[in-house]
Amino acid sequence: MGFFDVTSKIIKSIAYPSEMVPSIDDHADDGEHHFDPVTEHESAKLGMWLFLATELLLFGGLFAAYAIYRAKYPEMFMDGSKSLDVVLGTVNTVILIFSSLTVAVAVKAIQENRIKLVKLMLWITIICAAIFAVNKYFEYTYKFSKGIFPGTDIFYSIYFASTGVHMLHVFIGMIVLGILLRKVYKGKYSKENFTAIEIGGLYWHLVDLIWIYLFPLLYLVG
Amino acid sequence: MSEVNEKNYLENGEGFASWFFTVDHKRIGVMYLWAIAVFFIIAAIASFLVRFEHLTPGQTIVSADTYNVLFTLHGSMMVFLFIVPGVAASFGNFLIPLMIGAKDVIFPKLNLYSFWIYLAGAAIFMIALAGPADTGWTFYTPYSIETGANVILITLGIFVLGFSSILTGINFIVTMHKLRAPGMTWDRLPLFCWAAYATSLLQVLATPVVGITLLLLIGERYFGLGFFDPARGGDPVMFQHFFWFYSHPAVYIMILPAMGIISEIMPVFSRKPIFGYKAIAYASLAIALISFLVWGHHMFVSGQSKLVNIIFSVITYAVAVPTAIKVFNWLWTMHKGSIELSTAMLYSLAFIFLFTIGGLTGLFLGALAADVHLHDTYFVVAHMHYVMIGGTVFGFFAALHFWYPKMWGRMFDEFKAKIAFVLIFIGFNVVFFPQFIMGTLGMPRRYFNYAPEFQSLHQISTYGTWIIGAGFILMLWVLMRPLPGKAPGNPYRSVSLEWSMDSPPGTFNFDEIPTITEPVYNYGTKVEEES
Amino acid sequence: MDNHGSYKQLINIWIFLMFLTFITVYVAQFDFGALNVPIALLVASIKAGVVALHFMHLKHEDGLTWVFASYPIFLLFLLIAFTATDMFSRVLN
Amino acid sequence: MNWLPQSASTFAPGVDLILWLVTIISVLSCVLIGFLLVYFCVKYKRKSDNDQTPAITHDSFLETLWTVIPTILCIVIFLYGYIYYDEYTTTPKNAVEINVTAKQWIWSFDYSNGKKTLNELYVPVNQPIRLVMQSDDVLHSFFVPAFRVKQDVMGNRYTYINFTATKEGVYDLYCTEYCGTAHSDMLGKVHVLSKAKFASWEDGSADKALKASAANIPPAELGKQLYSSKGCVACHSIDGADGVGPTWKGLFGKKRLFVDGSSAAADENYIKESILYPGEKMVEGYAPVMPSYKGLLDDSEITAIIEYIKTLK
Ligand code: HEA
Ligand code: HEA
Ligand code: HEC
Ligand code: CUA
Ligand SMILES: [Cu+2]
Repeated sequence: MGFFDVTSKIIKSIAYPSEMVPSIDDHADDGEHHFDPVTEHESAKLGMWLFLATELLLFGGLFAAYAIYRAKYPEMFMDGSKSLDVVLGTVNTVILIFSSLTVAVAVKAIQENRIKLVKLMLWITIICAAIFAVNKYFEYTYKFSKGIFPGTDIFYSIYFASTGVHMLHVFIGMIVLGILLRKVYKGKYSKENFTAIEIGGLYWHLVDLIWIYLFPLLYLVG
Repeated sequence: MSEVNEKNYLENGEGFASWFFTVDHKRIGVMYLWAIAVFFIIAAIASFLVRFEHLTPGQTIVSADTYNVLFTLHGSMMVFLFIVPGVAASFGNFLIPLMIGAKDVIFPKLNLYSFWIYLAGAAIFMIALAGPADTGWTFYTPYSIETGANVILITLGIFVLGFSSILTGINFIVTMHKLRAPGMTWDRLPLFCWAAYATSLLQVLATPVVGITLLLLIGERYFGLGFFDPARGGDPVMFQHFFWFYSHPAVYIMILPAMGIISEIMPVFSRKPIFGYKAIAYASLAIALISFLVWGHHMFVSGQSKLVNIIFSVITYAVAVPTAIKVFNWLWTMHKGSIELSTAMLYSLAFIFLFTIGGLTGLFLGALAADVHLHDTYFVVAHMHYVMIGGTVFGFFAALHFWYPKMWGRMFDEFKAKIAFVLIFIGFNVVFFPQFIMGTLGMPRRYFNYAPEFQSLHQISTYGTWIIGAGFILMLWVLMRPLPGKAPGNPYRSVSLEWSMDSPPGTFNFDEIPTITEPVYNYGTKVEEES
Repeated sequence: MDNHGSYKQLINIWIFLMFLTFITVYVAQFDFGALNVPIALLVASIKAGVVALHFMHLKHEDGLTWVFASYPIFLLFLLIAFTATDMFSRVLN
Repeated sequence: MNWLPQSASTFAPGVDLILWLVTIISVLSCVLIGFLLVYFCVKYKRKSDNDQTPAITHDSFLETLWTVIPTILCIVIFLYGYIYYDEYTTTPKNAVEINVTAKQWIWSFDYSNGKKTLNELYVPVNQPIRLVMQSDDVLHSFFVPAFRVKQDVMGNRYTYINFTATKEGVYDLYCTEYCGTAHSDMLGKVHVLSKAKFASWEDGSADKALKASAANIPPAELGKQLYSSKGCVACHSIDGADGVGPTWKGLFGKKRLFVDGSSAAADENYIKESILYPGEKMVEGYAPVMPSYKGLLDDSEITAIIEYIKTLK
């Protein structure tokens, strides 16, 4: 294999993970499945829950910093919290919770082979995520225009750091859901084969879960 | 299916791509092995220079700034590129499926991605060598915020490496839950797997915290977030809390796989069942779980409150006990056995002895009043090298020799390997034993310059690196030149599953998934059941 | 396999979540002093619990998944508890 | 060979006791384990390929034994560690306070009588002392091996050390928290003086006597002493090596380039100015970290340093 073959193979395998051809071609008996489907399904879910555990602990550092600095600088947190836009925050909360519902419906629908419903629900989820992102964009730029940046004080640092890391997860979630949607169009999923949608959904719910905590802690408890 | 399995995993496919894109856990394990070996050697060369600099007080070969960079690189490469991913990712990948009777890990592709992510992290780390950090491997703030050196890239590299670590951990945990062969119950699981399981738990649960900490450190440098910066109302001790919340469990990430290796080797060369199987298995888990509770023992003099100091000191001793149990269990496995002193066995015995010294010196450090004196002196340096080299690296070398036939399908020259062992053993002690004395006398660590009264001890320590270096080079030379002829499938007459197939194993490991009917380490003749 | 509940159930749960969100925002207008944070956390935790149990099907998962789902929460608690204890007991020195 | 530093505070014997205790436990454990390792290897050496071995898998008595004994030993060690630590962290009532400020890479000490010293701490013997410490920049750590005390110093709050020196003498002071380039040169001395000597140091008569005796030694010699005692050594080398600050070797008379683009030759006035107002003329390529020595060095001492620099060709 020449240099270009290798490079294109890397790019391809990163862009389309499931289409990657293992070089030991017959290592997997049937292309997709290495192990029996029930084991694979359960393992994927277990693995995802473990991954969610790490995500929770990733935010854990931020929650710990929040807890401590809030106790240390109560006034700063009061003032900072009051300066945040509750309406926008509430709207975003509603949007995220709604998108959680649509994902849950999508997961249910694929198990009943209602492909059309799945497509619709995934589209709605992605659009919700996009609206969330746009709202955040306005929120951030408004803050910047008032001269508030990460580092202005500890409260705003926590605000930007935690919503920023959360935003990153929203984007990753959008990409994941986008890939799933694309594959739904390609007809890859069905009643028999929906693990990917289920674990993608789990990821999206986690994004929602984190926000459920961030919202009151940052916007409301003033 | 068995047509492919007739070819062993080394022969199945040639050329770069057949390795780089493989999803075969054995090949991935071997690739990790090469990668960590390379980083070990680079980091070891840095340590060689660190030691060389100390031949004389003041400047010997490098300037103060270069010295600071050298020990930072040495420490952080050894930790993040060698020892944390090290044994678990290389031997873990190679052995776990073989030991539990599976044809691969549960997520083979994820396994490959983990390796790539490891390489990516390592690459970012390497780019950072242009203007490398000078913070020590602990990156304490506010120095790491203020220094002009390139902290961001190095921490970013470690962040990426962390992902690799997490994904590997998840893979192993799920594999051991879901892919054990029929009859491979938890109480028949080889102890290496138990150790790897405990290690994976730590990797999955501790790593994200250091991940966010390093991200925040990057944010601190970019935006001046201020969490860890006293000048902005932050608290530097909080950084240390976050850092050690990961990095103390990390020391058990380093040692547990090595302990697993020892638990595998002792029964084989004593031809006896491991003594106290359950105790060792549960001790691994206990260590993993309790180790989350002791991180503060690195911060006894950092300005942590007295109350918390006392709590952490108590719990530190609680971790020491399960470890002590393991040591005695290994020892008693030899009792009434039939002992063969192969090279692997020699490394294991050395492990037991040296790790005991390292662990016992941990007891000095856990005692509050004593740590006030010993903290950040060479005593700590000696402690950590006794556990990390005398422990992990010796365990790693034992594994290299023990599974050599299985991995490469050849044998090596035992006699020369034993000479290398003797050199490494002696050299190691010459390097690090004097450091205990230096440290107790008050020689601080991370010191470029030192008072003349320490010179003779420093010199002995430096001479030691020449011995251990020679031993290491000899060991490499021996391992690079296998003896002619194919290795038998089971040269040690081991009863473990991974020896039940050809050496090297076929691509699918087993022609057919085996059914396990006997307890693990089923050696010796049954005697009267003791209570 | 995993096909639990009905669409209607999912929607009911969603309505419940919206209700809780409303409560959170509504309650935030009043000042309960030291209780502000606990109340907010309590409501948030109920919401999170509902999402995890129903949307994420934790209800139907085995014990192992429960362990892996709850252990990190315990660890997070530890991290906060120890660090905070340190921060606020330093006067003892 | 001695493996403990000299012991010169009330805290030291307690620490030494723990060190001895754990050493004895360790040596005994290591001897036991080492002996058994070797003994088993010899006694149970493999004789033939078909050696019969008993399939012993566990032994409750032994296992309990080696769980209980280490547990007890651990508890004992913890308790000792705790008891002496408690003593160390409890401030005696009649303690005299001294303020300590750490800064890259110098220690400065402020005494209640308004005196200020750099890198040299003066304390009376048998008098409980409480150091109230803080840092101007990064973390540092105050460590005096002879007293067995150590404590990190930081920017956002004060930290404390209590000690009572029991023996007159001069003891090493180290910085043990990594703090950058000259971390290993952030050294000092603790002078433990008798009550009488301390009193005369406090009222300045000792200073005068010192000055008087200093008058007898050649200025270049005095400059050399000041070079290490006032902490210049942390940043300036005398052998040409580049440090935090420029080397003093060959400095005198050399052309200096400044950040603002101007330049000057290093004569007596320039050096004096550099010492008193280091921020005025910044040598190119260096950070503005040198502290002002105004009030810390008097004219005759500055002259002595200049004379010393002149000798460094
Ligand atoms: C492989 C890694 C590893 C392992 C396994 C350990 C194991 C232990 N460590 Fe170590 N440690 C490090 C790696 C490791 N450490 C590193 C890298 C640092 C420095 C980091 C830095 O600052 O850069 C460090 C620093 C460190 C400190 C902080 C020192 C300081 O900075 O001031 C402390 C303090 O309590 C400590 C304690 C312990 C203890 C109690 C154990 C225990 O787990 C040991 C248990 C083992 C035994 C007890 C021996 C076997 C038992 C017997 C033979 C029976 C007899 C037993 C009894 C009588 C109890 N270690
Ligand atoms: C896995 C972990 C690991 C390993 C294996 C080692 C291995 C070694 N370390 Fe390690 N060390 C650390 C982890 C490790 N270290 C950490 C975490 C720190 C703390 C860093 C910090 O403070 O931030 C540290 C700090 C540290 C210091 C203290 C520096 C200071 O505080 O100022 C010293 C000093 O002696 C030292 C020496 C050595 C030596 C001599 C070896 C040797 O045993 C290595 C053995 C190998 C060889 C001797 C090399 C073999 C030779 C070659 C491959 C080629 C020969 C080359 C030439 C001829 C040029 N190390
Ligand atoms: C914390 C570090 C530090 C300490 C301590 C320090 N210096 Fe400096 N010194 C510097 C630096 C950096 C420079 C170069 C930048 C400047 O001109 O301020 C410098 C410059 C000088 C110069 C001008 C040198 C030249 O090359 O032009 C003189 C003279 C000098 N120092 C004398 C002293 C004396 C005398 C002492 C002790 C009594 C001392 N310094 C202690 C950091 C230090
Ligand atoms: Cu100051 Cu190290
Ligand atoms: Cu530790």
